Amino acid sequence: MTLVQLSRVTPGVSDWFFQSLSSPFIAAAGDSRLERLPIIARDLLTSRLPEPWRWWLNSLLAILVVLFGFAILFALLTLVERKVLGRVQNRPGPNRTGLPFTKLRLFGLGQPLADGIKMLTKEDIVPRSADKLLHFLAPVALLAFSILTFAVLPFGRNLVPVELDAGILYFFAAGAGTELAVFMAGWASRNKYSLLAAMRALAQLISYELPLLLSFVPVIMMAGTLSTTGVVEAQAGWKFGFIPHWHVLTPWGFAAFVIFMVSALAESNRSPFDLPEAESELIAGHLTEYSGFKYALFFMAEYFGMCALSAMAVTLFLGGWRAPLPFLEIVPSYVWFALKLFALLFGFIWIRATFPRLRIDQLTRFAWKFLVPMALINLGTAAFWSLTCNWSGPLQLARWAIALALVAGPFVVMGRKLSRDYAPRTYRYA
Amino acid sequence: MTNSPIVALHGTPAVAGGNAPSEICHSPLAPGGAHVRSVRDEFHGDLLEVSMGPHHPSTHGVFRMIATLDGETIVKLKPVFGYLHRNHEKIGENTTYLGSMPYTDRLDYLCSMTNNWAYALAVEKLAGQPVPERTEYLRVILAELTRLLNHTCLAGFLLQDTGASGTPLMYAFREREKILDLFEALSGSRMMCNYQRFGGCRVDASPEWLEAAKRLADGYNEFLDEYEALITGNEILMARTQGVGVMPRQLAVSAGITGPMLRAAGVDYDIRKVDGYGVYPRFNFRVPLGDHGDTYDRYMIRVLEMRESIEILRQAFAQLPSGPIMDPKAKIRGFKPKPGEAYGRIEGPKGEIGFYLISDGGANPYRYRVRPPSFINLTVLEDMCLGHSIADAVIILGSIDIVLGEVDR
Amino acid sequence: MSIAFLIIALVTLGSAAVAMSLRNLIHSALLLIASWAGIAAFYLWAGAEFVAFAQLLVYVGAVSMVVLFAVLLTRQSRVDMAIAPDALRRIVAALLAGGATLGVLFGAVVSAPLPIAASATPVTVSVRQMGQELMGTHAAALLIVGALLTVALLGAIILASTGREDPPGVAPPAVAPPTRKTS
Amino acid sequence: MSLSPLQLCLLFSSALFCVGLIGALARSNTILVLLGVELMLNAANINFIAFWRFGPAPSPATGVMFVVFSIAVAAAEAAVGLALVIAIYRHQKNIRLQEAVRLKG
Amino acid sequence: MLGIGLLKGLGVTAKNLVGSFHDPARLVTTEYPEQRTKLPENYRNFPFLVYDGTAAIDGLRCVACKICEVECPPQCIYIIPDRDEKGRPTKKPKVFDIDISVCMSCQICVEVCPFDAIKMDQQYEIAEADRFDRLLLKREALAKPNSYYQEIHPAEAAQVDAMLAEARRKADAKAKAAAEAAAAKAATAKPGAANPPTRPPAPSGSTPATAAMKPATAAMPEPAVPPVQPTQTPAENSATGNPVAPKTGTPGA
Repeated sequence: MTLVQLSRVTPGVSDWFFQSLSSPFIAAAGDSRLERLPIIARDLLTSRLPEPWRWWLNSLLAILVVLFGFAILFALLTLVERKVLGRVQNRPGPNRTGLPFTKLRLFGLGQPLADGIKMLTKEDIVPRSADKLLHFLAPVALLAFSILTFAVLPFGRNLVPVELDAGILYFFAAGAGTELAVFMAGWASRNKYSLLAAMRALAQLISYELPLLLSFVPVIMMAGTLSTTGVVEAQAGWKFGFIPHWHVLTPWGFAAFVIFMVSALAESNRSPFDLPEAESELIAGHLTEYSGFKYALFFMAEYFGMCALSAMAVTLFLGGWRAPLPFLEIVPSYVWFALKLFALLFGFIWIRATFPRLRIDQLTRFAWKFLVPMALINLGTAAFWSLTCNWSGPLQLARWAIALALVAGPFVVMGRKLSRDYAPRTYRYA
Repeated sequence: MTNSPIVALHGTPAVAGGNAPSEICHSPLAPGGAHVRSVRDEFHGDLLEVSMGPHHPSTHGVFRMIATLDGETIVKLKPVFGYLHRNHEKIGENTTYLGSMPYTDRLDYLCSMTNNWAYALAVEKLAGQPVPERTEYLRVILAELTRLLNHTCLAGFLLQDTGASGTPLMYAFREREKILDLFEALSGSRMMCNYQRFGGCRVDASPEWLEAAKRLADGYNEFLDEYEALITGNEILMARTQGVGVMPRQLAVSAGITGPMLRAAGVDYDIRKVDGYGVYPRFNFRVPLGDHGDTYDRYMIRVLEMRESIEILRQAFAQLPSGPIMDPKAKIRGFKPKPGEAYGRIEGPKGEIGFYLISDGGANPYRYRVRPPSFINLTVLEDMCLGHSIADAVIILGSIDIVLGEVDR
Repeated sequence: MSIAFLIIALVTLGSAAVAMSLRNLIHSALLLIASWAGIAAFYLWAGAEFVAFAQLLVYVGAVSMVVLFAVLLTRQSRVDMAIAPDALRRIVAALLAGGATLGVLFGAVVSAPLPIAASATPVTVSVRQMGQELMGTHAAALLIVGALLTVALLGAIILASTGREDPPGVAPPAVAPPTRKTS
Repeated sequence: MSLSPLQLCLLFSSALFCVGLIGALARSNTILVLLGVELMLNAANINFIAFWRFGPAPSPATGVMFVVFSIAVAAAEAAVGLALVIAIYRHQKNIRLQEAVRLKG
Repeated sequence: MLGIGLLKGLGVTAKNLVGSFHDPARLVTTEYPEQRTKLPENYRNFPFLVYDGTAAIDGLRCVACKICEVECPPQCIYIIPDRDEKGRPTKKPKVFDIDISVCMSCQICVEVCPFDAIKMDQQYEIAEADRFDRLLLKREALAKPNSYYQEIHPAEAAQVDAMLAEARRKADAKAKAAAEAAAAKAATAKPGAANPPTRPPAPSGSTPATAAMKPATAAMPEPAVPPVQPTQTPAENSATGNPVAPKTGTPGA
């Protein structure tokens, strides 16, 4: 994973845009060689070049590394997901496909490759009455939007492809396009299932956009910045020398993290919120009329979206690329980032393996009647937390207690209200 | 009668129709009086007709539902079946009595043992054929194992329909495999057992087999506990199933619903108790009843029935006598019952499975008729689905527990 | 002037113009969304980073959804698609009016003695700066906008709600009085 | 004659404005009319940005502030407008503007 | 409280995920081509014809009596009895076809066969590309030696062999007592372990036939029975409730 601050703008590229992207790369004095490995590798490749070219090549390298990294992650993730699902379900999962033309199985590591070949060689079917242009554009747009979101993620110390002042805003602005693409897919297919799925996708994405955005407002409030590196910076340091200052370890941060992850599940159309492609109801939802490579693109975009949202959650709440304990800092930052990312992705898979699916009205109700109020209350909690940041001693305990109550109280009350009509039952016997 | 027969309108506001063309009406198809908004056809834009099936992931085979949707709310649902029709009853009239036995395996292919029993019971009634006691016990053991198998499958399928990514289904199938292994060891086939004979059964159970079956029955509660921990308390499942697909009691009775569906509606009717066929009166077991008649009740009743089945199995293993498994007077070849008619029914896992036979004294039955529980239970599908969303229709169908082999015959 | 601006302008104008002339409402809406995205690109080009992302978030993310929802909810039959007899006249009139306005505006822009900024030193506004402005100078406006948005939200809900007794999305009432519930 | 960047931006915005105007006037579909209005609003926003960026710029952030508020107001307008469209549709079963002449429900 | 049930479910799945790595009960897959589950002895698949001795066609126990053809529910058996030059039936099948694309493995043919000539196979890897030719099994493909039968159904085969030996002993005794031409015929029969009584005449045939029919159905009780214990098995058969029907209709009728 790597790379690259875009270096200072060149005379040849006069647009201010690129200037604003640059922030000088300063390697901290204590950075180990391992830590700086990606930068060193990049400089090895490009340092000889004259300035405008160097800048372009650096950017290109960053893009390529991010794209390849996530493409490989995507391939691995499909396999890991199937393996984990399999293990949860008491079966080994795909373990046959290894190296082609050999008997080596390698625990099924060749499966993504085989899937890819299959997808590429399948016939691309477009329904006759479909809106052909939109039908084609939808997967492309979806993938493009999800790739765009990778631009501002800090993958490690000094490893952020584009340093934007309003990075978080950019992230969600780019992500907002995905719902459009899903709608295009559903509408252009001219299939009733697809159309229903498109409507569902719209309702779902609109509903969950709000708690998603609201949930990280406290983080921005606390960090005082919209830039992703700034947020990571705000989570530096350790309390008592071993408890990291991650946002998730505060009452409001934990609540926000949960809200964020639930909304992220919904935004990336993952179970239990996979209503747009609910296979037991709508065949494959908006993907019903897609086959071959276009289908693979959708699949890829879904996983990219999942990765991007998880990475954002890592950045916002889990301290980004920071090590959890001081002495673990010898492990390079990008490794920590990857570990945290994998942990969250595993959570996605685990949840998928466990839960049944919600219904669309329950889904929207959950968003509007539970998550949004919770996020708003959480905003208040964060404000309280921020106002009381200089309480100490017993007051510190009181601060924790009040903040916890502010989070847990509404959760219990609203949770009870939400599940008012549902309860386990006891049965009588004749 | 505590259930008020009102199916409330809910669902997404997605493609809501106007006030003007819609009206509250009593659906003629819902004698319970389900209030459903009917939308006049002049307003085409608002209604969407979706043909679910026969090729659809969750119609449990080749079943088709033509659903008319208002947004996602079902305003009309027409079940279409017969894609798997294969003249079962006519074939039965053209084969010998014994020759129909393997065909009954194919009715409800999850419960071949109970189908066999019901058919054997009908023929035994027709021919006045006694059955040895050991066989009666074996039949009870196999029927209860079948009930475990069927209800386990149903729990898995239902959860799959609600969108769980295979996990409950796989756990259910893990246990089902064990029962199927037992069936295979006894009858030679996992699903198409063809085990019962008129006046007995085909193979005796060895002590090893009985030991294995006992072990399974003893371990089954553990599996049920795990399964319930996985899913029964799950808020999503409760939200999805409670209050969904309510079947009022009098509708259930008047539509001839039987089995767990009927008991989930709160009607105490279990043929094992009512008829007391076989040696069931000797066992001590309870019949769980639901109060709401919704999908959750139908699911839970089955789970509770499984626990009762385990009790029956334990008692049966303890009481199992030794002795012959075939009545010495029973005939395999040249079986020609004297003219007459008989209806044999048992409490199958899905409901009352019955066979009606008329003999004219020949080698083939003159009339051969099946009372398939899942077909008759399916008739109330529309009444249960109206006013619910399309996602609910899928789980309501799942909770009815149909097997198309039996519905279409 | 950079090529980037020209491309942005062309894409924005082109997609807007085509959107306004298409008969297929979905296509129009999607093209308009492209046009809004083009405007966001213009903001980006002009250095208003925050505004660009806000434009994307609001228009591409939210307004587009509402528009598409509205289009889908008001699906038309074929009859509605036919052009009314007076449509042609109206189109001509609209073109004339629009052309005249365009001419006036162009003339004004070209002939007006506009002050030229010292574009050598591009102004940028950092997010922090904007936040301070919002909470300081424009605090009142911010509050008013907040109130406006809330009122608009409520108004939209009331306008669009069906006025049915049982609004959709409410939990289906428990069918039977829950006789035995434990929790 | 060479145009300054500001002028170019203004020309761009006026062209966009006219496109929106023509659309709003020519089309009878309520949604499209609303979208035309929305485009005109956006054209105005472009002007703010253009003057902020290329104008004499007395206060550095005023133009940007204006646009931010304008976007917020536009969002509100779109929400209410489209809700109105749906109300009209529910009432008269189409969204042709010419038919929405009865100020009566 | 909201979420408890969800957490419980997550716990169950986590337990299974971890358990799948160390608990064989939680990883139940049999990876088929390499691993195979042991088939239970009772496992049945498609019928085959048993022959005694080494000559596949000549040693067939089948006498082409067509009972199975009549009783087969899906009617997948097709038999043409062989005739000698004079047109008399030789009590051998000239054609014995089983269409296993139609066969439903119900085992009724085995149950009704009075001569223990048809048994259920356990061979399940029978997929063929050609539906019309390869799945229509001819006499030659169906014929399998008695040793094969003993191999796949040891307990059942032991009983059948014992029955047949008993029947042959009786037939021999009868033959000796009668001292007819049949005795010579019986004497010339191959000294194979389980040579069937070669087509006993209808009146005398009823006993061995019905006796032979039964053990197939009651194989389960004593798997420990060694293959050759001719005297013990019949007794045990009756003890364990062998559904003997001594007066079942005469086989050749």
